[in-house]
Amino acid sequence: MTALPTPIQPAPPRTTARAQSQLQVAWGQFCRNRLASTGGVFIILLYVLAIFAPFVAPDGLSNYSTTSITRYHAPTPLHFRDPKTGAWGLYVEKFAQTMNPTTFLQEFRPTGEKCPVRWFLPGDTYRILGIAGNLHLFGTGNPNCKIFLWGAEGLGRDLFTRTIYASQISLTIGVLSVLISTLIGMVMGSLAAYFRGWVDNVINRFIEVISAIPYLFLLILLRSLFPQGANPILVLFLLLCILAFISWGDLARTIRSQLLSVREQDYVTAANALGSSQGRIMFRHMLPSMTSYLIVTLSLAIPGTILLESGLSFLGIGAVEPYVSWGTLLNQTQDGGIASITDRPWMLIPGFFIVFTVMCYQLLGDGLRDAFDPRKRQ
Amino acid sequence: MKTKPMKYMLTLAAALTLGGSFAAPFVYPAKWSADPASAAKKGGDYRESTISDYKTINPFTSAEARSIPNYFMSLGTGLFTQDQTNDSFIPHMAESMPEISNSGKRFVVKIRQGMKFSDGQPITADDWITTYKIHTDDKVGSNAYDSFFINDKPITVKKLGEYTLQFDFPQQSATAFVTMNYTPWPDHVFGKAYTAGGAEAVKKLWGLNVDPATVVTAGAFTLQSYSAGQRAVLKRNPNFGEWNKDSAGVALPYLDTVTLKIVKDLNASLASYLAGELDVYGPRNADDLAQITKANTAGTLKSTLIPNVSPAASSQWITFNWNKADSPFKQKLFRDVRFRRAMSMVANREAMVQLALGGLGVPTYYSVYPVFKKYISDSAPKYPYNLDGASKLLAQMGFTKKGSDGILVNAQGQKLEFTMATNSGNTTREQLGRIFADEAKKIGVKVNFTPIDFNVLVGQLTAKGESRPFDAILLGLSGGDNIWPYGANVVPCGTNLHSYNNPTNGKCATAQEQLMTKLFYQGDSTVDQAERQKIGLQLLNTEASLQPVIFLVGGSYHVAYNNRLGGQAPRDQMDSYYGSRGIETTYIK
Amino acid sequence: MTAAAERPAANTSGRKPLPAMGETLLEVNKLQKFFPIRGGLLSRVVANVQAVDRVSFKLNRGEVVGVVGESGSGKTVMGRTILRLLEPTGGQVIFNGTDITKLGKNELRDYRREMQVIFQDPFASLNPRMTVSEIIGEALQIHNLHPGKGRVDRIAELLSKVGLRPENMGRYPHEFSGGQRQRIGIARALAVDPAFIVADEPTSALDVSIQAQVVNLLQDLQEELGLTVLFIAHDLAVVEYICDRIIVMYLGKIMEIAPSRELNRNPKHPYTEALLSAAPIPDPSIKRQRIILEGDIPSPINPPSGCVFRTRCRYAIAECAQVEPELREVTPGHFKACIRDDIL
Amino acid sequence: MVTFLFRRLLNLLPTFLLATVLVFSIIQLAPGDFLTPAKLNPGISEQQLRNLAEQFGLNKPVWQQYFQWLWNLLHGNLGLSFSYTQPVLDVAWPRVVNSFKLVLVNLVLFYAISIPLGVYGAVRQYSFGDRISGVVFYFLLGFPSFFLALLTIFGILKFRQATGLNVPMIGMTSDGYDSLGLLGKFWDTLKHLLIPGLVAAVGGVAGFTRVLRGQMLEHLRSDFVRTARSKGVPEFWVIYRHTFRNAIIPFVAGIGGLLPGLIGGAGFVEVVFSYPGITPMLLDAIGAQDFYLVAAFSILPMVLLFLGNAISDILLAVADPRIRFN
Repeated sequence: MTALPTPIQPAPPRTTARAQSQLQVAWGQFCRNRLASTGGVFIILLYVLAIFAPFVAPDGLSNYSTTSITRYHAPTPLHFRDPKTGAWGLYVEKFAQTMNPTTFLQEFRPTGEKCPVRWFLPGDTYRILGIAGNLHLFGTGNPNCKIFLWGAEGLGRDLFTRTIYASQISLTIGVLSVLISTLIGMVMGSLAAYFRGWVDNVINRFIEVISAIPYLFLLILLRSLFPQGANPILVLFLLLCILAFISWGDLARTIRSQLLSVREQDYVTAANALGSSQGRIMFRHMLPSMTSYLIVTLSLAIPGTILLESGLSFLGIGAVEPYVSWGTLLNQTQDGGIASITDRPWMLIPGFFIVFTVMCYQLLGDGLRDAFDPRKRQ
Repeated sequence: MKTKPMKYMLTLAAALTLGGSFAAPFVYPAKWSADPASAAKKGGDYRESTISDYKTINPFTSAEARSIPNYFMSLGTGLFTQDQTNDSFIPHMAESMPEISNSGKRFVVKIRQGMKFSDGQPITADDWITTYKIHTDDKVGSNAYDSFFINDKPITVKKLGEYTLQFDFPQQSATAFVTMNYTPWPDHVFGKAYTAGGAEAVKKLWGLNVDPATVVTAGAFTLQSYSAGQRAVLKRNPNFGEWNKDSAGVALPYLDTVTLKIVKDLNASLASYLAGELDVYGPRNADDLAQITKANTAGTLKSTLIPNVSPAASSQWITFNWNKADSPFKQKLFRDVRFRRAMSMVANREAMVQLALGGLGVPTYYSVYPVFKKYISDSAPKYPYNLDGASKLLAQMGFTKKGSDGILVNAQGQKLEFTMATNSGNTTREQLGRIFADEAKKIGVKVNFTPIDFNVLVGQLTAKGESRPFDAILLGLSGGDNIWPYGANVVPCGTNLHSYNNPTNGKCATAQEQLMTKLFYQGDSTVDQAERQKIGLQLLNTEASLQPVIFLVGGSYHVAYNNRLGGQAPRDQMDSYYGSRGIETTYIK
Repeated sequence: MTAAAERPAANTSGRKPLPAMGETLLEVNKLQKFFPIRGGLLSRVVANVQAVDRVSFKLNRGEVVGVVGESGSGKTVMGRTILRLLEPTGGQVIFNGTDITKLGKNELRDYRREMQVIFQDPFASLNPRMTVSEIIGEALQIHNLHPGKGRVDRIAELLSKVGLRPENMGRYPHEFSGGQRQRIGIARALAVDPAFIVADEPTSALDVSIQAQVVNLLQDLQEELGLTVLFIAHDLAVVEYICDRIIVMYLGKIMEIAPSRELNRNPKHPYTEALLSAAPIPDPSIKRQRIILEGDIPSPINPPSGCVFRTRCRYAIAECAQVEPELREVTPGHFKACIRDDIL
Repeated sequence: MVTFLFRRLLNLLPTFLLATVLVFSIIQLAPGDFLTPAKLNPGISEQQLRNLAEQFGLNKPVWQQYFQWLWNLLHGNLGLSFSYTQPVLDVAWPRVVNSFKLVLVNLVLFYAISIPLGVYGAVRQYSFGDRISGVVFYFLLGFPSFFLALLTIFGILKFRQATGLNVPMIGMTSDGYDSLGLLGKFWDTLKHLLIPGLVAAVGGVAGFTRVLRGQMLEHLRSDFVRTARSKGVPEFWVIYRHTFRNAIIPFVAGIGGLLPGLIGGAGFVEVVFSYPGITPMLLDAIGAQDFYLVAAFSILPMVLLFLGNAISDILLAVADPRIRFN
């Protein structure tokens, strides 16, 4: 990694005649920040993977067998060449499970049967963006001889399949909820800062009141109010939205205090002197000064809800069967305790997806913040 | 106020007349321990963990079974004790077995003389009387309240002499010895408070911030210290050893202290055990067994692991709601015995044991826990996994066709679909439900399985009325004894946990239920064990053929302890009911 | 000078014709601005910061009038109150025959076109997130001037007028030096084609070498456009250089008003005398001159009775504490607020 | 200042009442009550359930319970914990003290790590160290705290098994704590606090560091800093006096929120490390529907938030002279 020097002296007026728009400048700036753009690229990749999850996954979300037990099946090694015949070709071996009565570990031994890996083969049906299909990127076509790329979980379902299916929920559920709470926080904070007086007073008192709500209780209460037949994903989403409705307090407070500072700036007075309307002063002058703060806040809040969802799963009110999120998968790992780490480390993979996504979002947000702020450009 | 001086005078008199010649102490039988008494050493600290904080030291407000007052400070108390080799009762704080009269309803018990509380005060009949009075005061809210009533009729306890008690039962009771076995608490502490300030004064005593010096027990241990949310330390009651000896005549208990550590969950508890910080741990599953085996093999831990000691004393089951006035179709369905038998055939118990219990468990078919072998007969009807059989039964009920979605429909076009709930956060139950739902799907039965909040679930389960709010619930029960292993609020119609049928008037819906209710009360009032077992088997048969509740699987009970411990029970006496050791006879090598 | 005195016809639509050159454009009448200090249980006003107290003067069209005084004398507050950027506590500001203190929001917006402000700090007064063309264009947009393509031309014209290259209109303020930024600020003020400008210490935050350039620019523009300017400064030298008349303020009150030259040569008020004596040589390279006066400036919350300057006045007599001196004309065009005629 | 605070207190009253009603109704509306689990006990009779409901006042109408509670509250009585059958304050206070210790250690570690990192990241923007610390702490931020704590416990266990060193794993004190001397007690507790304190701190470090870095950068590029530099002010002084002090203003505004957090415990970390703080007790209380204990834990942070806000208003006025009490 090379350190880029950052000149502190004022930039001399450049000679290019055409001025770039703020967005173009920011974009160029963002692209130059390699860490941030890498984070951004990975985020996009994750979302693409989530959309095409049913196609990329070799198996259906909830497929397992009650006769050929694959509980905590270890990842199956991929072989390229048959050592006996010397023939080339990708294949996996079929494994049989036994419980070792002295170590109490599940053991998988190859049965000698070979299952060639095939590409673009038909399998479980699914819908992607409303289009039905049954093609899968890879697989063996034999339900008793699956490819467990990342092993299997407690019921013997393919963890690779479940992890990428889970990304659909983990990557989307939080975003809207964050947007809602940010929007409310922004509007409330701005109103308080601009009008001050009784508006400020009422908003502040309101924040104090809602800060007293015991969130956990509220969530449990709300969860129980939904009819049992309701779609659990819809319920989860509504819960997060309601959380958003009551969690804008801190943001509003910070925005208020920041804006109170901005309000005293000469450029706001100047706009006033030009006869700007109050709305114009708010949206054209005061709020844009919050961009950098908001982007950083958003970039912290979106992964924050990914973490929040996993926390809810820890309490049993997150995504529930038959749906999965990274949080529910990680919660299964947590339930397994130390054994999850020593005996079946592949169960940690969903956890690292959470970690990785959160990290990418952070780097992205960091880069965007630097890029949007004219004073921090390289 | 009157009783107090009297008691002191009498104590003095007793001491004068009897001198040092007390009645013989109670000797813990050598056969209860795997190690010879001569191997035992005195002293040391025994370390155990608990996953929920202790709530109080007060025995009258304490609710949990393994709480400090109800378990650890009560160790070695009770008029009688159950001999784990043959389940029979032998006298402990009583001098001898009681005189029984009034056709088995009156028990006159002579109390062993010379017993002292930890503060040196003698233990006399007054202590039992006071304890009884406080437990039965509904303003105290004691958890033992119910045990002093049979069918709402009270059991009375009378003092016949300083060392003689008389128990009068309203009817014969199989569990009379269990009832009489309550721990006496000092009259000079609780009796005094109760006379002065009533129930409120009793409730105020012995909270968690009590001065340990003021805590007085009759049992083997008394409180040394409690630090909030961290640990409680118990110390030996020096007076206990005067009337409790091992077979070599050494005063019990051997241990100096018992340290009870509070941890948040069993994973933390396992980690502590693996690090050698705990002396015992109850392995839950194959994972725990594997971890302990690994540490033992690697030599990082020196401990003994006994897997599959016995089936666990608990059950997992699915109940169907017979009170669905709002949906006549479902009500008819759930009340049809063929449907319930078919559902039992859908339950793939082998797969459940393999997948949800990691291979360590047994299929169950009856409400009696498999550990109570005396009350189980293999001749009772069973409906094991058989998808074809299930399909046939459903076809008999008119479900012959499958719709386009693969779900069975009858001639009226009604779909065979229901909702099943369990409490969220219990992985094993969630897996059991998943397997059940997935198997059902194979024969065209759609089960919408959802884990919901525990309290909501219990609310639905115990709801009363013609239209109760659930279709099916998957849940488990634990508790109960090996004397009469049927629950008083489970079997009889109209009780709280008669979960499948609980209408407003509490009436039975079937003749079998009526018979079961009758048999329950009959068994409950039968003192003779063999006779009781016979009634029990009849009840088992009736229940199994009615299949009101479908039993699934039972886990296994495993024992693990650090090798520095000695004095555990012989292997053949260990089970999930009696446990693996008496702490009184446990020692540190 | 005279050629530029009349407004271009294109921009006069809907605007009230201005008085002739030399006629009264702005009349400030007993203008007051207090900042309340609240306290106690019920947030009652317990005291006031008397930033501007009953100030009266007149400005003629095309005239440049300087305002001088120490820091804290209320110059800036007065400037902003005249423009109604701060709401006056009392008094009147009559601009071109209309009392603007009584105007509603919408009516006031029309008058915003006529009166503009140039700020002291060129760094804080430009929105760092807007380009130069957005900053200058905003004024045009608000008042819907030069819609469509003409707007860019107008911005370019304004930029060249203040001595900046029109190519720079796409840049952000941080890319310019302090002097350049102040020119942008001036261009913004001129964009709406105002008749009256409050220049609030426009040079005090600039490097000495730049100050002269900006002052010259302002002077050129004033002459070219026939502007009426209220020039606030604490530097008597600058004020004398460009102003026709000078107002001397102390603790929210006017001490003396006189034509530049007259004031310099023949100050009638002890405070003016003190100011002048502290600045013996008009030298633009001296950025901040400390005016040597005994004691500190009193608190505006609790100003001295009578003459507010008496606590530091070397001519003060007992009577000064009782009588509040009126601003009166001592010689034609020369006003002072001092009861003693026997001095100076 | 005193009247200022008193006025805020008056302002708080309606807020407080509204909040208590809200808290109370949410807790009441939640399904079941303290006695629900008892219903699953095969041995408990309905008579007994009725007795207990009477005991705890659970059979009274909700509004009566509320006013009773409010009346008690005015007399400084927070009610009785159902599961402990003791006054709430007696039960909760030791936990508050324990949590306070952990949070104190946590905060010290938190600022000791994040302030230097944030300042470094701004002063040496885009340097190798800046990038690495960003990546590492974003990586740590991504761990759900319950998961990170599991990994940590596993790590300590392996470390102990490998080295035989007695590194504290869970809890707040060692077994023989009571027999230790004063200094020994202090050291024993500190030993137990360090690891959970660190685990609780790293989650937040990334966020704070990046925001602080951003604020620092904003001020570092500003002209008054440039002016200060050109005046020859020493670099340390530029960073500390001219940049850092301005950069922390938004955080000073947030200090109000910190106070409830200070007493509010370190959350899940307490749970996983079996630390006897507030959170495990609160979770238990919620699980058991131990009504007045939950209510106390909801009201207490609100009172602290009020105090915290008052403090941050004062600090803000000190840090930023443009804001005055009016």
